Parts: sequence; structure tokens; C-alpha cells
Amino acid sequence: MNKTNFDRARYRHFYNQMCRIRAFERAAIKAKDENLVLGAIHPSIGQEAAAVGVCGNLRREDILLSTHRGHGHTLCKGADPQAMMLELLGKTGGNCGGKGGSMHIADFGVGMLGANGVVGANINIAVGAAHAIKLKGEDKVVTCIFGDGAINRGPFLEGLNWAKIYNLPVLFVCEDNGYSATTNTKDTTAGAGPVARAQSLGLEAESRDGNDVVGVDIATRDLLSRVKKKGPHLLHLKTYRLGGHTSTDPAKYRPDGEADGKWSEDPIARCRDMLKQAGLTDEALTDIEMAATSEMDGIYERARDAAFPPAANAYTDVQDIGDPRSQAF
Amino acid sequence: MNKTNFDRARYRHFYNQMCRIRAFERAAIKAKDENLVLGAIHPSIGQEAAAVGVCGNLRREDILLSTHRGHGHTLCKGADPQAMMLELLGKTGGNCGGKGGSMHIADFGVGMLGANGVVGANINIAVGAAHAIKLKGEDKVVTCIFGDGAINRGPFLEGLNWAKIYNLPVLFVCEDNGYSATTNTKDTTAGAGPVARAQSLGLEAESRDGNDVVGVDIATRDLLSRVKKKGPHLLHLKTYRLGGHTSTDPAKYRPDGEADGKWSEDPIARCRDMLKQAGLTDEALTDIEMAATSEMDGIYERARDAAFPPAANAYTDVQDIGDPRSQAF
Amino acid sequence: MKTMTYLEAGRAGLAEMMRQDGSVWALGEDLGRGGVFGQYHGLQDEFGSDRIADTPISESCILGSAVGAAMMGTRPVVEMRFADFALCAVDELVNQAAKARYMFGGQARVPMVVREPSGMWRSSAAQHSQSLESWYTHIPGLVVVMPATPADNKFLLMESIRCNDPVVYLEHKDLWSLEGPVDDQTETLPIGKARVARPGSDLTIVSWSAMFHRALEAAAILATQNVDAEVIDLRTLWPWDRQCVCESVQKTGHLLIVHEAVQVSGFGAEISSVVTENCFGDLKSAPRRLAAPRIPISYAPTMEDEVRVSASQIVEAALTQIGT
Amino acid sequence: MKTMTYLEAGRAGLAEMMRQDGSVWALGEDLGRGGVFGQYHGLQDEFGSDRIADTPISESCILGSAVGAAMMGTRPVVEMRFADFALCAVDELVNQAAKARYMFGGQARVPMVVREPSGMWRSSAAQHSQSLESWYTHIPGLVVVMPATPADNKFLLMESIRCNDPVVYLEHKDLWSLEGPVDDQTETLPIGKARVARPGSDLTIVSWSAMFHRALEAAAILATQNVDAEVIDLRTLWPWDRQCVCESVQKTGHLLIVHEAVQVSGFGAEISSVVTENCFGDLKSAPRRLAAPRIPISYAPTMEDEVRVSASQIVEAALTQIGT
Ligand SMILES: Cc1ncc(C[n+]2csc(CCOP(=O)(O)OP(=O)(O)O)c2C)c(N)n1
Ligand SMILES: Cc1ncc(C[n+]2csc(CCOP(=O)(O)OP(=O)(O)O)c2C)c(N)n1
Ligand SMILES: [Mg+2]
Ligand SMILES: [Mg+2]
Repeated sequence: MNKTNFDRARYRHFYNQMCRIRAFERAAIKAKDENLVLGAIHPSIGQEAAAVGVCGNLRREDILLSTHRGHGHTLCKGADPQAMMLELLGKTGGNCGGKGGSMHIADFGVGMLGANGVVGANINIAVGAAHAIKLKGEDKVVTCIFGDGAINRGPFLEGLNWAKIYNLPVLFVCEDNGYSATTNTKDTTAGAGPVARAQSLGLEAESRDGNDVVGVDIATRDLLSRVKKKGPHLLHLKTYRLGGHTSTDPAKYRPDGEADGKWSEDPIARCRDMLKQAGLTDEALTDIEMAATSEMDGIYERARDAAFPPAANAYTDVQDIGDPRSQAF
Repeated sequence: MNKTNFDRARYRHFYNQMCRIRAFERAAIKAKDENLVLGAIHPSIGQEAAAVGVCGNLRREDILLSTHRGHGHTLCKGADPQAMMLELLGKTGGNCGGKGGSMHIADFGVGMLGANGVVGANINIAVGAAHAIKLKGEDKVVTCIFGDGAINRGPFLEGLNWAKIYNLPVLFVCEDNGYSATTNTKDTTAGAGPVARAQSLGLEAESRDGNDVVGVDIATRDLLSRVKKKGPHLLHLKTYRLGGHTSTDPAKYRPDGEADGKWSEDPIARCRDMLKQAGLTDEALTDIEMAATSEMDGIYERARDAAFPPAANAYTDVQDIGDPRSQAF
Repeated sequence: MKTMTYLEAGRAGLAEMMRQDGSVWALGEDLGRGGVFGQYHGLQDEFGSDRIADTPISESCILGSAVGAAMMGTRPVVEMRFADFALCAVDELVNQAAKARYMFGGQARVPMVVREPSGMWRSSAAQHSQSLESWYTHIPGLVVVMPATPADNKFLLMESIRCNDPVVYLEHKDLWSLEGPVDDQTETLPIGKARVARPGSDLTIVSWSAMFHRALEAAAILATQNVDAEVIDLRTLWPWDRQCVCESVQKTGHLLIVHEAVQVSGFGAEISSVVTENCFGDLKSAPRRLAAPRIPISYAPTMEDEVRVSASQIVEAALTQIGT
Repeated sequence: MKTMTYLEAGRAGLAEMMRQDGSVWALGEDLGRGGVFGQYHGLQDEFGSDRIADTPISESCILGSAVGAAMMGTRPVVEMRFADFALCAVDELVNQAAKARYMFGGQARVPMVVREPSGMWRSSAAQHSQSLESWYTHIPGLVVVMPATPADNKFLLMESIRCNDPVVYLEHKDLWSLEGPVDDQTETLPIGKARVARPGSDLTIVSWSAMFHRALEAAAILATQNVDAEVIDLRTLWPWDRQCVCESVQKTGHLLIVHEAVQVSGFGAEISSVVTENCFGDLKSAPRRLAAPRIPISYAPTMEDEVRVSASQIVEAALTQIGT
């Protein structure tokens, strides 16, 4: 770390964002444990640097697509955590009006076009969003985040090839936490991985330590500017999922001690250390962390009290022609 | 060409096979023009060296999968051209009993598991065939031929990744004629092409002049032995489709003179030249060609006279449980 | 009023919408060379290669990217080439396009048209001949349109492009060369309205797409036998015009549904069930379906014809049904 | 006789077939760790990682490779994890698996079982809850099985694995923990036979999978109101036991079909149509369907419940239908 170039305010903010993501997810896990989140949630604890380092570089008008593990990305793109928590609890006021839940979290108002329940499906959709941007001549980029497991699905090839042919403004980000659900992704992935695959499709691509928020930030900034000039690129971020696949997964399939060992690379702790070296006090950093926790705890409290959407809402927003409100059967 | 190593008998046979493929397809085109082939046919005129150089190395027990442009591959794998022609005409005695036609030509008896009407679909099926071979511990290889257009479909990625993970005995052959129907494939293909893509998936891969039957033969022989030892490989064969996408396509979308120019690289003419250099006489070579033509013309004549399958056959070979012969509606 | 083929009318409808609305564009394989049947012939010259976009053979990305492009405010018209190849992109259509608006609580709109040339075409065999319209009617979020005439192919396509929902638009390959009158000044044609193409009093025949023409032929033959059949072209399968069908059945008491798709779980079953549910007291006979047996489609004409419903089969079924 | 859960019974059935027949193997994501619901727990220990194969997230290749492996004489059991993800492999199932035997004139056999955990499961929303069984009944070449009880899940799975056709085998996610008796020495259970689970004389209720249990509950309530409902578990949707259903309707005169899938073009429509076609004179009322409205499935329980058919809705529908 080059201290003279180190932008303390920026990384203080990034630290804050990482703490907020973690606090949000801890509150969400609690909500799940208390049976207030009824569907599955996929926490990103341990992967916050990827979310913040990437999404911290996006403008509001830029477009983001995410995965089933998308709380951090969504929050960092500017979505209101209260609306997100309400959505996780299936309550009125949720981003998706309670229709989507965690796996379909989205906030189109801030350019976040959705988490997706189908691994890899967001790649094609992202490419199409970028295609529209190009057709309309808009100055926006699309960032499409997917997991290491997604690179084994057809859309990875079809979408990246497409983006390159039409020279579309998309940054593909492979957030590689080493696992595809309970499977070690390397056991099901041949070849050298996402960078090599992207390069074979004509994209420039690079790998970074996904737990180093500064490195992710710098790489993203650089790649986004290249995306604007030269079309699609891929960023591969190596990270680790500190918890289970879902919040209720004990993740016993991992070698003993693996996760414990990885806590030493916790991106939040690493950022904290950096900020301390850069002169921030322990107190200041702890304050940030505690403020994040109390923000998200408060959000959870308020979400608990909210009402479920009325059953009649089930019939809205299906379609205009053939609307089920006039013909549901 | 190293004359001392040149196996004259082998390439005389290969020449014969190429002539037979061309004669078969010329007869088929005539049959189409005479409205006796009712569906579409996709001739491989100009691509015969790929078919013969590859399939000439397969044993009867080896497995082959092909595409919509599969007459040459099928014939060379050992299928009876009479049964093939009957199939193209939809007649009794066709390989598929008249149910499949040109696009579904198959002869399981010689290990030819079918042409396929869906671009790229044979890749996954081939991989599965190889998976079964590995599970059963059999000494067989699978060869899967597809076009340059197929490398832009998801199965290319999913299938090659799969083959490498499980280390399956498959030789993938990309028969690259430069076109995907009426589209110049390079306009829709990003990156360096099939070899780079295969390599990014961990496969060894190489490119060859697909109109040089000797080169194709040598490369295939070498790759098949590597497949047996080390799992999947890819062979990229650069060739040219001298006719239209289908027999009725005038191919006006090609630059003026392009096809004319490519006739100078006609693989059959090239092989003929080689054999002449190796001492075969013009007469001998013309005899081979004429014998092929008269064989296939005779086959077409006999196919004309054959009967259509009875309508009742439409109900056979659908399924055992829920057989339409007892419950078709 | 002009005479146009079904194919030309579809092309004219697309061109007209592209002129009216700069956000409309089309994407698919070979479109720059007119598309596989010539439905896009000349359009790249007029609209350029950005708006008539040639794509790789990547059905999953063709359809999936259209979802993203639609969410971002364009109106993609997706060409699937053959309805059968749309099976390479079902996640994109069913899990993504159809559900996005709902799943995201109304934040997304997915105005796109998925053109899927459908149905049998001489000797195209099992992977190039399918009629899967009933699948799409089963999926919430999708609109399903199946034009039978040139005029409908122009105006229903235009209306489908204007629609804010994902529309599965199934043209029939055997109708491409069908000629018919197309009115230049027509009022718009609403999606969801059936057409009573031939009024009659003895029996209701409901059909759509290519089979509608067989039904009309059959009605003409029936007329010579003093049977006055009412023939309805359903035009749109979702939403479908049950009022039109039910009113007809209330009048005739007999319903015969004719479609090309496999009968088992075809859309005829839905129509039959709804009519029985709503008009039980009016029915003089059980609603009948005439459709394909549950077998794949063969290449050889003798066997292929086993899955083709002919006018004479319709006549026979009609006569049996009314008990003549 | 043992008591087992639906999940355990499925696992036991697979294990038994794997012991009996060395050509049977299973493939899917995470199978080595038991699969997403634990249906494969312990099987990799017994059978090794070749026969309980962990796959990449490549649904298209999972299903497509199984087609090739089946053609080569093995019997793959394909795990699709959620029925919704099978939509990533529709070409492989519909254009390849279902048609290969036919298209190649009987040269190919494709003995494979595609397990697709199906249906609603609390708050799983639109991409993890669908019931698409009617789609598969529409496709020639496919067998469609939907077990409702632990015993059926064992024996129908075994029979499906023995079957030489591609079988779409839809287990219901809400039934995994359902317990029931499973006979060790049972005779084999033929595919295509329905079960009259509760004989009755006033009304026939036909259902399958999870909804069958709601139908049974409803019948118990109806009994307290002096309505004697006959409840049929269809078990297999193709081929389906029309004889059993028609005989029942001939006796009761009333048919109520209950399923979880969307009503429009659901399999209930096929049953209703066939029964009307065959038993018109026996019907005292129009066959009725009780199923989901044509809306995607919501996450929030209030809205999700709108697509759940309850026992009390069945009771109400039954009472209305028989005119009590
Ligand atoms: C097409 C598809 N197949 C399977 C699943 C089930 N599934 C959900 S998440 C997941 C693992 C994804 O791994 P990765 O892409 O690495 O993302 P991560 O969960 O690690 O963030 C799987 C297999 C799915 N949602 N979609
Ligand atoms: C999935 C799919 N998409 C589109 C088609 C239509 N189609 C048939 S052949 C063809 C071109 C294929 O090009 P290539 O793979 O290079 O093979 P070639 O025809 O050149 O032998 C296309 C697009 C198809 N059959 N399947
Ligand atoms: Mg992962
Ligand atoms: Mg080609």
C-alpha cells in the first residue's frame, strides 16, 4: 500500500459499507433463525470486499446484476436496506413488494436489475441490458456479478461471446468463493478458470485478491474505464465464503479448520488494519462497526413490525394483456 | 508429403471414400431436385477430406456423432449407402425406417449415433456416450463432429468442461467451413476460435488444414491415441462448404467468386494430385470416381422404386410404457 | 387494401413498427440475409445492422439478452427460427421473461416478442415440426398469439410489439405463402379477440393457425351436406376469447376443437374444459377434440400425414358429433 | 413393513436398483454430499463417486449427457435439483431424450429417469416452486410419474428406473418428510395404475402428488357432512389410468380434479376433457378443476397462499358441485 496515494476517506467509506453489509446479513440470519425470513438466504459473509470494491465504483445510472448471494451488491449499489429487509421478510414496503424475497432482491431505481435464482441466468440478461445501452447510445456500464459455479453453464460462453461481438459495455465479475453450494468448484471446473475462458472469447481479463478491498477498487476502476473504451472485460475475484451456502447450512463438507483459517483473511479485518496503519483509531473504527450494527438491528426491528402484503396483491403485476384480475383461470 | 511414408493403398481407399461421399450427395441433390427427397438436405461437398480423414480412423466399435451435415461421416463410419438413400427418400429400408430423413441419419449398428437437427446438441450426447464407455470400462472412443457455428452454443462449454473433468475418451472435431447457414461465422464468433476455447477448458487442441486428407488422417490418428491415454482432445479442421447451406440455397450472400476460387482447394482434387504424384494413373483415379458415381446412381435408382413405410409405422417405436398403439390420444 | 402473403404481411408489420418506434429492433440468426424464410428480407438495408441484428447461434443468449434489453426500455423482436429451437432458451423465456415483472414487484417490464415459426412443414421430422402453444398458455406472464391470415399476421404482430408483456408469437411455417387482403388503414386489432370467420347454427368449430383453414374447408363441405358449421379463428390463445366461444356453443350446442398440436394436454383440452364448465346445460354433445396423436412427427409423408388433421376428418368428426 | 419418509423411500428405491443392476448410476450437483435435500445421503459411500457422480452446474450437459449414456446401455438417474432448473435442459429432454428412439427408427433406447423435485415449498418464490407436469404429458416419448406417498416413491422410482423409456419423475418438495409404511416384500408397482385411496359414491376427486393429501383431508371433512367422496391418487400422468377415473365417474356422476399447477392448460384440463368425451351421459355436473390461478408464485406467505389449494376449498367446491 502506497500511503501517499491511499485515499483514507474513500476506504473509510468502503469499510463502513462492508460493515453495513455484514451487519445487514447478520440481522437477516437472525431473522431467519427466528423464522421471520421464510425462504432461504445466502449470506456473503467474507465476500464483502468484492461487493464494495466493485459496486463502490458504480454510478447510480450504471446497471448491476447479481446472483442469489446478492445482498451486499444491492446494498452497495444504493438500495435502501430497510426496503431490502422488508423484502427478506416478505413484508409490505419490500423492494419487490414481498413477491421476490432474498433471491430476487432488486432495486431498479438505483440500477440494480436483480438477483437471480438461476445460476448464470444474469449473464445473458446483463449482456442484453448492455446491448440496449449501446443501441440507445447511453453513457452507462453494466456490471454483472456471478459465482465461480456459473462459469460451467452455457450462458457464460454465449454471453461473453455476445458481449465481445457487439463490443458491449459490460464488466463481468466472477466472485469466486471456491464453492458451488456444497461442491468444491475446482472439482467440477476444467482448465485454468474464468480468466482463461474469458480470454479465449476475446475478452481481456484479470484476477485479483477479492478480499483486498483496495485492490478490488483499483482494478475495478481501471477495468470500468477500459470497458467504456473497448467493450467487455472480466474481473476474477478470489474470495472465500466464511459461512455455509445458505444460512442454515453447517458446511460440514469443508475440511476441518478450513473456514477458521480463512477468518484470518476476513476482508473487513484486513481493511480495518489498513485504516489503522493509515492513522484511524480503533475507537473510530469500532464506532463505524457499531453504528452499522445498530442501523441494521433497527431496520430488522422495524421490518418485524411491518405487515404482510394483502393476498390480493398476488394478482398484480403479472401482465397487462390477459391480466389475471380479469381472467385468472 | 514424405513419399517414403506415403501409404498409397490407404489414400487410394480414402480417395475412393471421398468420391463415394461426393457421388452420394450428388445423387441426393438430384433426388431433391426431382422432389423425391422431401425434406432439406445439407450437402458436405468440399468437406469430404474431414469426413474421411477423421472417420477413416474409427473402428466399427468406436462411436460417432454428427450434425445436420452428416452424410459423409455416416457413410465413412460404415453405414450402407443404400439404407441411407432410402432414408433420405423416406422409404422403407431407410436406416431410420423413414422416420428421420437426412437430418437424423444414424446407424447404431456401426456405432453412428446420429446426425442431429439441433446445432451443438450432439456435444452433450457424445460426452454422455463417452461417460458410459468409461463407466463400463470399454475400449472405445467417441468422436463428436460439429460445425464452426456450434462453438457459440452453451453445450460447447458445458460438454468440453464435462469431458475434461471426468477425463472421457472423446475426440471433438470442429469442422469449420466458415459459414453458419448464411452467416459468416467469424462475424458472430469472438476470440481466437475453437482451439483457444478448448484449451481454456483444459483440453489439448490443434488446427489442421481440413482439405488435406493426409494431414487430417495423421492428426486424427495421433489425437485418437492421445484421447485413449489422456482424455478429451479437440481437432479443428479448416475447410470450405463449396455449395449452399442446403441443396436449394444459391448462397448469394458469399462474395462474388469466393466459392469458385475455393474449388482450387477441392480436397478430392488435391488427393487426386497427390495420388498421381505417388504414381497412380489418371485412368485408375477416374475409374474410382466413375465407380463411385455409378454405385450411387444405382443406389438412387433402387431407392426411387422402394415403397413408403406404411402409415401404421407412425405409431411404433414411440415408447413402451404409454405406447400410443394402446393410447394415442 | 393490398394482397400480401402471410410472410410479407409479417415483414410489413415489423417494418411499420420499426418506423413508428425507434426502440423496436429485431435479433436472430441470419436476419441480415432475410432470415431463414425471408421474413426479414430487405429490413437490414432500411434499418441497419444495429436494429436488424445478426446473432451467433446462441438461442439462450438471443432470448436472455432480449430480456435485459427489454428491461432497459427497448422492444426486442426475437427470432427463434423454428419453435423447436426455442427449447434451447426455456429458462430465459419461462423463468426470466415471464416472471421478471412479477418477481421484482412491478419494477421490471419485459416488452418483447418471441417469434417462433411453428408447426409441420413437409418432411421436416421430429425436431423441426412441433406445435407447443399449449405450453406457453400454461405460463403466467406470457401472452400467446397465433395468427392464421396475412392481415392478422401484420396487425397482431404490430399489436404484440406494442404490448408491454412478453408475447410468444407463433407463425405457421405452412402459411408463409398464403395470400390474403391486408387493409392499409385498418383500425388496430386487439389481442384476445377471436373471429367468427363463418357464422353457422349447427355446430361450433374452434381452431387457429394453419388448422383454421382446414376447418373452413370442412365447413364448406359440411354446408353441401346441409350442416351449417360456425367456424371460429381463435387468433390468440392467451388471453382467449371465451365469450365468443361460449356464445357460439350456447347457440349450436356442439363444440369441435381442431388443432395441429398433440391432443393430450393441448390447448383444446383447456377450451373443452372451460366450455363444459360454463355451458354444461347448453351442450347437446360432449365437446370433441381433433388433434395429433401422441407420437413424434415422422419424416416420411405416409407417417407424417398421420399427425395431420384433414378437412375430411373434420367433416367426419362433425357429422358424428351432431349425430347425422 | 417399515415406516419411512418419502425422502428415505426414494433413496432406498434408488439404492436397491443400484444393487440389482450395475448399469444404474446417478448424476447431479452435490450428490456426493447427499444432494440438496439429502435424497442421496450416504449413497456415494456405498456406490462410489463413479456411480453417484458429482457434476458441474451444467443442467444442459447433465441431461444431455444422460441421453448419450442411456443410448450406450447405462441407466442414468438424473437429478435436476428443482423442476425449475430443468428448464435449462429442455432441448435435451424434449428434442433429444423423448424423440431419439423414434427419430432413429427404433435404433436408440433412452432408459433414463429425470428426477425433478417439484411444487411449492414455503416462500421459495417464482423460480423454485413450479409444477410443470402437464408440459411433459404433452410430449410424445415421455413417461410422467408423480408419487404421493413414501411407498409409491420407492416402488415407482424403481419401476421408472427399470423402464426403457425416458421418465420424468416429479417428487414433491413438501412431501420429503412425510412418513408412511413401505412394504419390503411388495410386488412391483406398475406405472400407469391409479389408486382409489378412499372409495366413495357421491363424488370423484382426482388428484396427485401433494394435493392428493389435501383431497384426502377434504374427503374426511366431507364425510362428516354426509358426503361420501371417492379419492383417486393418479400416481402417473402418462400413461394415466382413465379406466379407473371413468369407472369412478360412472358411479358418482361428479368429477372434481385438484392439482397444484396452474389451472390453465394444466393436466386437469386433459382429464376433464377425456372424462366428458367418454362419460358425457353419466355426468350429473360438469367436471370441475380446482388449481392455481395463472399467476407466478410469490414469496410472501399471504400471496403465496393464493396459489395453494386448501382442503377447505376442496370441501367447498365439492359441496357446490354436487349441489348440496
Ligand atoms: C441453473 C441452476 N442450477 C442449480 C442451482 C442451485 N444452486 C443455487 S446456488 C448454487 C451454487 C452456485 O455456486 P456459485 O455460482 O459459485 O455461487 P455461490 O453460491 O458460491 O455464490 C447452486 C448449484 C441454481 N440456482 N440454478
Ligand atoms: C440450436 C439451433 N439453432 C439454429 C439452428 C438452425 N441451423 C441449422 S444449421 C445452422 C448453421 C450451423 O452452422 P455450423 O455449425 O457451422 O454447421 P454447418 O452448417 O456449417 O455444417 C443453423 C443456424 C439449429 N438447427 N439449431
Ligand atoms: Mg461459489
Ligand atoms: Mg459451418
